Amino acid sequence: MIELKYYLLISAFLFSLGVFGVLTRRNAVNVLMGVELILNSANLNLVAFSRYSSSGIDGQMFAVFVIVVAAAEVAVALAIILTLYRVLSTVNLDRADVLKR
Amino acid sequence: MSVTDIVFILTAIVTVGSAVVVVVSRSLIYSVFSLLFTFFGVAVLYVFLGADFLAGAQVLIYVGGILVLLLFGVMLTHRLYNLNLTTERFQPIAGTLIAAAVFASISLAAFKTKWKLVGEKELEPTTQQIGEAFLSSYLLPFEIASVLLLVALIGAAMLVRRRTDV
Amino acid sequence: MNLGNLDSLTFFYPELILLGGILLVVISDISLKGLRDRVNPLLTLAALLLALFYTLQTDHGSAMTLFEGMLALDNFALFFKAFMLVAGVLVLLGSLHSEELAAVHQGEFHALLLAVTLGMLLMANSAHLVMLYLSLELVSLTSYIMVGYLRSDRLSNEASMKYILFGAVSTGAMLYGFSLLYGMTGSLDLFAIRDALLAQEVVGFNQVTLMLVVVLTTAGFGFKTAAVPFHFWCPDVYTGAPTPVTAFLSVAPKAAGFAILVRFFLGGLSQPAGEQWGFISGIDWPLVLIVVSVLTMSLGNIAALTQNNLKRMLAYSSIAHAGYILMGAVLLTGTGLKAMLVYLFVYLFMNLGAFFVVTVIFNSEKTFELQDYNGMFRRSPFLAVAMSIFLLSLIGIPPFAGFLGKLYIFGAVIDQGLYWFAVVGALNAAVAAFYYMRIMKHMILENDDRPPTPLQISPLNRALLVLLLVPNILLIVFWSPIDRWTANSITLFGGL
Amino acid sequence: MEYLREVLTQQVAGYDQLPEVLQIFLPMLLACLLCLGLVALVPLVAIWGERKVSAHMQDRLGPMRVGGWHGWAQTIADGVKLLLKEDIIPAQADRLLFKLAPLVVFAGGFAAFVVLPFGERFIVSDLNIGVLYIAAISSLGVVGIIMAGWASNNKYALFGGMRAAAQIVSYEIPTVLAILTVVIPVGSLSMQEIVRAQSGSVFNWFIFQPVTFLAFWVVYLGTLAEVNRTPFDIPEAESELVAGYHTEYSGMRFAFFFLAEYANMFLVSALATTLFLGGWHGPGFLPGPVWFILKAVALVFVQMWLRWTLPRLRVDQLMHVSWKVLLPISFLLVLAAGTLALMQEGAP
Amino acid sequence: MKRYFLDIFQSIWTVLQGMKITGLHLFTRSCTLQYPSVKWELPERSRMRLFNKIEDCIGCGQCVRACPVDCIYMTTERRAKEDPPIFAADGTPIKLRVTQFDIDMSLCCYCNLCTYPCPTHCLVMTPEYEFAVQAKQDFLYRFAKDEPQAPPKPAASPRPAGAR
Repeated sequence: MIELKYYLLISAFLFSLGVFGVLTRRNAVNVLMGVELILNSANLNLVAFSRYSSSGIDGQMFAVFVIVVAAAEVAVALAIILTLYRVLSTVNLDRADVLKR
Repeated sequence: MSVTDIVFILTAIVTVGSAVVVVVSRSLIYSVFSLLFTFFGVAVLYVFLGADFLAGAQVLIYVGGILVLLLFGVMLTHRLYNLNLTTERFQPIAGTLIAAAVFASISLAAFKTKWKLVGEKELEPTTQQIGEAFLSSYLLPFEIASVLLLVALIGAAMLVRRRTDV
Repeated sequence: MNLGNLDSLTFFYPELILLGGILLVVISDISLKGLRDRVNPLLTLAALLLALFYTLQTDHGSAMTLFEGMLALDNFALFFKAFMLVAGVLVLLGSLHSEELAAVHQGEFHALLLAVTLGMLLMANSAHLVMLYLSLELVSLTSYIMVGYLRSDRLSNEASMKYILFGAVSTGAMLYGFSLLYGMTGSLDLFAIRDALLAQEVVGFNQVTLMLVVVLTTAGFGFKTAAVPFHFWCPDVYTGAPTPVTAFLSVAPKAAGFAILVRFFLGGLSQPAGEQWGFISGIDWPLVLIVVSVLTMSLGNIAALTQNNLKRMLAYSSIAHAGYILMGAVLLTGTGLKAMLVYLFVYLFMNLGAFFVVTVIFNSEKTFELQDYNGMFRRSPFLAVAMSIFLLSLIGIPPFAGFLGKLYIFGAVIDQGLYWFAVVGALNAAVAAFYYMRIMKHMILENDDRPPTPLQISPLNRALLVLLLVPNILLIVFWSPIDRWTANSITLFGGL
Repeated sequence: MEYLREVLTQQVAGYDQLPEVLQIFLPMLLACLLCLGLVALVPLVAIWGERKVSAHMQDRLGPMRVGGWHGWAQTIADGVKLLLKEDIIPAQADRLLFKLAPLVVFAGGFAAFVVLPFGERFIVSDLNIGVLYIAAISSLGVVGIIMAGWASNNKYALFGGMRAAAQIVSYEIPTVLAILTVVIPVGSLSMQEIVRAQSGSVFNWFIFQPVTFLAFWVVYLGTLAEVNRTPFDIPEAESELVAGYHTEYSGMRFAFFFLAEYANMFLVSALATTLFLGGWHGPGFLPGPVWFILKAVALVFVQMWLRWTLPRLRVDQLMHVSWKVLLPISFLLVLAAGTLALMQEGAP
Repeated sequence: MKRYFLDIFQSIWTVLQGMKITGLHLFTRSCTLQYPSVKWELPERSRMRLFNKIEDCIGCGQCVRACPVDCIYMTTERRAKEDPPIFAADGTPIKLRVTQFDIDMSLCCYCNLCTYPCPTHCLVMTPEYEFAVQAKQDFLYRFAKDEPQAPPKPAASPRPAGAR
């Protein structure tokens, strides 16, 4: 029987990797990948707790909804990124800086 | 160490290792493809946790949907003259420090916290329970999720439409 | 009282109406080719008004949970629901004659507006982490699309991309916080979480973990309310988005963010102790919140000082106002909560008003730059006066409604003996007065050499501005209904 | 797998004296080997069959020489030839992904065989999410195909990969929805449960019931598109894209793609057999597995038949069929199936 | 709307019709010949391999001139007066000794133009089609039997030097 904390450790690692990706990547699609890592880590947590800390399956239910939302979010994000690419011809976040002035 | 432990450790290594590649690799394509292994690794971990339905859903949606979308995103936002889809990095040292701090605090919390623990649970298929929950206690979130998907659908289709008149 | 799925429907009319509205608008957008530009706004307006009617009809009497504990129906939620619907109606009216939106097809805009309103209604109600997350995402996702609505416009796209990336990260962090909370308590229901936390008496390392949870979840709520340090997106997004959308974002989702913040922290993580709530973890949260609040208002005000783009200036000013509103939440008392609600109510009218003047001026002038506002008084006295009233109200000058909000907030703070906090707030208001006055100076005192050509204002926009002016002027006189309503509305389910 | 374990315990002397790890792993290993053998064998037969069917539909004979009767050993000979051929990797290709792609595609096809119920006891693992598992694991193929298209550094390959991805993702939706029409009355995602629900007379097969009859066609068309068969073979349209995503592949790596393609053909037919044609049920004079394979092979035959009947669709027609025809139909079917299930149970 | 359902119905119906046709073809007899074991009987006048009955050839060289690809190489020398007169099968006197009559079949385009002018009908195309060889040189068919009196020109290699 694998203990709960190992799952949490993996999840923590994924979360921090996601944060790292979001902070250091300049490509919008790459940032989205970081976000996916964060969501996956949260999901792993939820499922792990659902097994060890809860009598029901609430955690799994939550995880299902998170997966659904993640799919919708990625679809919208990519639509926005594509639109931006059409106008700007790049998806580099540093070059999307008209607003900074 | 039992067989299960070994498999678990292997899965963990694959998951975490590929996730490292996702955020470290300079090539966008390598990032996306190693994300495949992360998603699979997480799905296997779900199986370990007895969430079989979720593992299936994870692979179906993340690999079949999100990963393909990301791939399309990468390929449609670059002029594909060669294989060099690299991405710039930004303040890697600060990023590493922050990520390390986050990791330290969360893993410390993971080990030190007294989590609420219930006793050993039987590993049993959860598909039916999930289905029933969708139509009883989680009916409202279920419906709201469908509204969310509808909105995402309308919005995404609207945003990428080329013509402005219709 | 906990209601099952079918019984709950009786109390769910507003949301159902909005949902039907979304579908009708989408269908009419597809099928009624010629008529849709006339029918869609009417449908939307009808849905919003009908929902508002049913919201106000709903029995205020007993708090209950709906849909197997997913939603909490209490006066607090009802206040916010009415608030969101009013904001929705006003923004819809303001968007009808906007040149920015006229360039693109608006069928989706109305559907999205209804969807975001639906999401906010649910946000105000949610009593379950799943619902909290879903409704927050519904609002966020819709807002991303609305911000990027001008899809051939570079600013709009850029704003939308920043918004979605920042939003995705912060809601991801919030989700992680939720998951940790779930691990500590084994439940996703807010009240069950509180009971579990109370039962196990958070001590030792769990206290640190709870702190972690609060930090992570605050990322999500802070993102919605645009509180420092989660405000980075705000100026860029507000500048890039179409102005009616900016007006909407600066009011409604912000209010929804506050609603959810109060619901989560007061409903889930604190226990009522007499008039005051106590945070469960036993950490001195008010101090942290005070710091956040002070930082938010100061940063917003100081950054606004140097702006020359009116939209951006108002964006920073709305960050500052988030700081003032947070002052009410800091106190963890009923008075503070009530002050918060009053401030929000007043803020709705004054902020929307200011943004609509900007929209109307953009319609004919195509500019947001402050210099181009020179001589506005000679060109359209009505607009200049209206704008001045909104701005004075935002400062909190006595005859106007903004004063009422500031009065309640500072009153509540002083009531708790936090004099220095009130002083900081007052100083901030003084700083804010400076840049608000600067706009007025440009509009009224400065003249350029161009001959004053009168501005064209459509009758609808004029009527709308008058509609917004009325509460700004009259609320100070007829404040007692507001006082009663908000006093009534601070009853949280499972709270006070 | 349980069956295998039983056989091992009963037939092999001293099996229960083995270390426990081996006792667990040996049946697993054997089952996997069997599956692998099947995945290798099925395409061998299917490719031969395809060549014969194609030939006869064009009034030809096809391969006749190698191995004697009707050239049955032709594919084996071809396989040996492919094995011996030089392995060419284009100089500008992305070497790692280029090598990985055939494996990913093949693994997707192979892994799905695990849940196919060949007979009452002939199933490697009766996962209780069997159908979902197949739907999920087959999406692995898409990623492999894009990987191949990308890594080849060849515009035809890339186009082929992108087209395949768009096509497979689009057709997966109506297919999965139509599969739900079977899952709803059965109440389980397990493949064996679905087969058991069709026991009794032939008329219990889902293809003979109104709603699922229509669903069968949706599933059949959708899966046809998912395995890139004519008329949905634009990803490898030879007249436009040379050979699509595997243009640059040769030798063994090409063989992997080929194996996977034919294994997938069999797989989707077997899936349709399980869901609609009663799986291994059939009149008693033949054993279950034989019935199962016969039915699946019949469906494979229809796929080949269609190939020589229909021209290739254009991309826009392809998307039209998926989103504007199959999707609404499958939604209606799910609705109908749900209503039927409710009516049979009485009031909710 | 009506169109939509009509389209669906039509597509199903036409697919079925097509399948009927292809399905019927499955049962028609195949027309494949199992080549090495079963051979195609070519008609008598098929244009396959060239054959020259050298005994009848009078060395007139008309076939060489007629050949569009110049695949026939011929050298002749006058027969001595004292040699016994010989005649072709149709009675034409043979005045020339054909010392070289080479046809490069690898160049031949099977146009049949060389056979028409042949006055003695000694150059014909045969229905023989199995003349694959291992080496290119073996496609050079040498028909001449007479030894040249004078040393012959160097044997025409498949393509004479200087030819295009």
